[in-house]
Amino acid sequence: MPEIKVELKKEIDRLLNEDVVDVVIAFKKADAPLRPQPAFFRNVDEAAELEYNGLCQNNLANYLTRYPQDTRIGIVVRGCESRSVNALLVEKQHHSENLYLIGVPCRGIIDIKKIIKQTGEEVTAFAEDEDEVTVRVKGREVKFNRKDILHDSCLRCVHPNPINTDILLGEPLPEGDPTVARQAVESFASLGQEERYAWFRQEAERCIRCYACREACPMCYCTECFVDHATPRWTESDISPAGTQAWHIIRAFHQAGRCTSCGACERACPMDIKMTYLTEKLNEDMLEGYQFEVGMDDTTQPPFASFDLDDKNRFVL
Amino acid sequence: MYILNKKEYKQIIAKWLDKFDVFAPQKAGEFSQFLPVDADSELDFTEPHNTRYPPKALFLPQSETMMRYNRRLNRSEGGQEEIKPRLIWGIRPCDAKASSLLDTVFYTEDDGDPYWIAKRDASVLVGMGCTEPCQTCFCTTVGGGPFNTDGLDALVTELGDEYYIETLTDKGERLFAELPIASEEQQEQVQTLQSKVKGAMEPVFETDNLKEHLDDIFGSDYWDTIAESCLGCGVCTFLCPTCFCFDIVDEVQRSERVRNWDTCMFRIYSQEASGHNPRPTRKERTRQRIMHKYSYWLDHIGEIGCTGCGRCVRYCPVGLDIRAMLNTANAYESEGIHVG
Amino acid sequence: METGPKIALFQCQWCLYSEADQHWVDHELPPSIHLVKLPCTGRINPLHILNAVQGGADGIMISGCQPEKCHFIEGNLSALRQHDEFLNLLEYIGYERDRVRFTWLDLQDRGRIQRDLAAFEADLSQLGKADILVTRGIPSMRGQHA
Amino acid sequence: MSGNIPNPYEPIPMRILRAYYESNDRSLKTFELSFDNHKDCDEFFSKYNPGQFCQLSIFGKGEAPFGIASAAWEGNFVRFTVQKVGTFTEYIHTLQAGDALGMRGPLGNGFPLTEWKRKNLVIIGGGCAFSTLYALTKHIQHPQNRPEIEELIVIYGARNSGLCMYKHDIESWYQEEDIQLHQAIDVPEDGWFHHVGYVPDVVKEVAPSPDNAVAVVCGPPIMTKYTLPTLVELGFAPETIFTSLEKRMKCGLGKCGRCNIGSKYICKDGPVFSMAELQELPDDI
Repeated sequence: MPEIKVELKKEIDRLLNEDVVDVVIAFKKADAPLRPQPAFFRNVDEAAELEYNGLCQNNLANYLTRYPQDTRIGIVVRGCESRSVNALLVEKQHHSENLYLIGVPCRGIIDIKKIIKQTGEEVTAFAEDEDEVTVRVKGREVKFNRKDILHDSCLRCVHPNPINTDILLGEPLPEGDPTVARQAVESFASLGQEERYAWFRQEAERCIRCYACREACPMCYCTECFVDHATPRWTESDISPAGTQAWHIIRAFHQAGRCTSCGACERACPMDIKMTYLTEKLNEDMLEGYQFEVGMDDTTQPPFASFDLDDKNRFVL
Repeated sequence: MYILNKKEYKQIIAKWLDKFDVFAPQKAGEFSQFLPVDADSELDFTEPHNTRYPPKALFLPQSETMMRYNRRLNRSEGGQEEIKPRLIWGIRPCDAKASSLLDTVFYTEDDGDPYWIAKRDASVLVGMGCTEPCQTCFCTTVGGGPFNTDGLDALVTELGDEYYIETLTDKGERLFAELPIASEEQQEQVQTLQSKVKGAMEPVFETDNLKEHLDDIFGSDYWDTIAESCLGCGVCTFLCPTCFCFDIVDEVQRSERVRNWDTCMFRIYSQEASGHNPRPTRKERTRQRIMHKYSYWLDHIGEIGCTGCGRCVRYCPVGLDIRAMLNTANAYESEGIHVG
Repeated sequence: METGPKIALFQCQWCLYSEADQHWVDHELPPSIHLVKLPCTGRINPLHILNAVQGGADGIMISGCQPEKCHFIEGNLSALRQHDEFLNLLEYIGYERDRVRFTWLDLQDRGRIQRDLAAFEADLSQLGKADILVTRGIPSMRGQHA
Repeated sequence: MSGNIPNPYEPIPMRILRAYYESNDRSLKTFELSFDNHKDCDEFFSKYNPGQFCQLSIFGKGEAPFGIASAAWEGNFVRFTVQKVGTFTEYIHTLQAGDALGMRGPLGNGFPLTEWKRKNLVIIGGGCAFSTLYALTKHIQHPQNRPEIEELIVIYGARNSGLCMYKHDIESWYQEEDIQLHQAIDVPEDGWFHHVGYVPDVVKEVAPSPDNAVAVVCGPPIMTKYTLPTLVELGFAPETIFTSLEKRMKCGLGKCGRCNIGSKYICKDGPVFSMAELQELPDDI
């Protein structure tokens, strides 16, 4: 992986030196252990802090909407991030000519929680190669098979290669198997009705309404979220089951035809709540019902942004 | 000073159950949190660090019904809940210190918060000293310590197969008075252990002139840089044991006036009806969070409003580390702009 | 006290062509049916449906104009996909889809709203009281004990 | 013991005694509230000091802070003038005499009247923020309180004559000898014989002497912003200029943290601050 970091550094330096962009959104070395942090490089000196490894867990497209549309932005994108950027472009959240996408094929994001579960919090060092990840815990080394500690959503990843990039660094990876993602949804759907509800309730109940899932999501850029509406207030504002369940249902639903399954919401959650099983279902339905996959280009409108006269034959009883 | 064999702690807790609602850290799914104990509860002290969800919720629940009301009459129907005596077993010193810090906000003389006071008065806190602090812990830096006794009625230190119990108040004394008394040798062992653990925790940032320095750089660019990657979620503040902001909301569907934790990290927190927002961006909001803890608390009570529990460091989704932020602040060259 | 199933009726104000029907809906609905009148079924936000479900409605009926005969030309069509997908999602997490019913009314459907409601009531009685997602109430114990 | 602590979050049961529109455009409405219980009434007036505010509470709608616009001697009622700005105030405007509502207070510090003893007082108000200053003036006008203050100057500006509050009462102040009144509107109008212009300019025109004087300024932020420097120019020291701050509040007790600025809580340490105190606060308003 260090090679890719070298290539990235070179490209970022070039963009900044040649004044192609005003800012490059990438990752930098962590303050906290195991946590590379989103970074915003405006000059080559700042870019010296660049970090890129499997622990970079945030979706950088999230920061795109913070800039005015005339800012020239360079952004490091993996498969899901590039699709998020495309989805944002469909929704006119930036000018595509002001974007420079530096694509990096992605082997999946490592789920820190899966490491910590086995080693405890005291991880002091981290190293990775293609298949293996080594961490140092209290003086001893623990080795993991990369597959075992990838984030769930990355295990289901279909498009590891970024789409619509200005430059692609590194060799493209083979596409993922779409049936894996479908299986996850199908296996949940095959559970009994009460089991499904019990699972959903149990997950939602842990919610502390910190909205880290919302803030970590590139598509949640509304200035006023539905839960913040005071009049009328359609959801309970506390951590009552009604409040947290409504949050999880409607948050997911607002992602229909917009979610790229990057899993940033789940990784951001401090209470380890599973959320992607909801958005995954919506994505499956979008694919099945409308042959739509989010972010595959920067023009196709999501299904809910339009309609078809045929719809009436489809749904009307 | 008493001694309790680790194997016997279940019996002693069972004995308390008819007098108290006992709360102790237990595994809830993947992580531990304070839950009510019954006879078969498996307590969880395996992790060296704190429960993930802060025990401040025992006194200031995340959502709490303040009163029920009759909407038609526009009158309150009261409904403050009766609190049974509570025993909180295994609270870490940082969290216990946090509750005594919060007493200065809620347990005030003329306008005390009855909800907080009822729960505080009903509670006995038995702390569990930290023999293995985490790498994210920094209690000693902010004036606490792994065996700090602020806010505790008794402090338990693990000593091999035994618990060494130091009672600190009458409430605590009454709990353990029947136990065998610790030998002098054990007392010495504990003292050695405690000072060894404490000594191993190096200060992680300079606190001497931190307040003055933060006040100095209030108007500087420093805040832009640290807030840049902040998502603006509520993880750090909700999990923080000393953050106490709340919102009062009428839940019309159930006719209850409820208070919920709130956080200065949300945009709507300071949004005024006129549309004006004194803290419009993440920069001002991050600044408020840090200034409140490291400057304003000092103005109020002369203590830092952070106990170094490390939760905000561990659970920040973008890996922001308050220790690093404060180190940067200390190193930041103020340009002499003192605003305000 | 045993009452029939509670129904939330979301009714588009244009869908009842017959004055008698509208009068019945406005004034003579049985107390177990709660009327929410809308300018168009396209106005329905999934939140409204969820709110009714959480509030304890045993069934939800949405009565609107035939697509293509919408007062706003295509108001209901534009929301159709969302309604359908929202129900898919609710079903996925365990809600009984049969508790939500659409009825698209046309010019010649005089008196149909009464018949449809009666039939829906009968079906709901078969299903029994709604239980899933009905969660109004005091905050969970979590708030109490960390 | 917990049962015996008074619950400061529990609203005092009140009822609307009188409600009337204050301005021609019906954006301002005044409510006079009476107490349901004598005990609450006595307790309220034992604590009340002009400049304080209350949280008006309507179950199902929430709470919002309003400055008290009446003096204690006026009677066993509390007056508020409410400007229609949001959903809460819109709802309050629909209430009529006899309707029930809740009130929590008095909250905040109020004007430091003991500090002002034997001084000349310059009261400068603009818009509906004049309400607490009206309470202050009324308080001072009482024969028992009048000797506490030397000279009394009131400068009151509104956007137009239709927005002038407490009209009939204020007009009668012109007849009184021991009060110097200057009313102003922003733009000239037929039949308006008083000042025309913005409040800071009127202050400059009136030019009250800073000798042995204190000034109180309450108004919209933009007015306060320009009036404070004007007073400084006239020679008022920052310690002798007072103003009242507004901020989003919830509890009104310095607990919920919302109105925190620097080391102060507006609801508890304020809302009245001297300019000297404000200069100490960070620029977070």
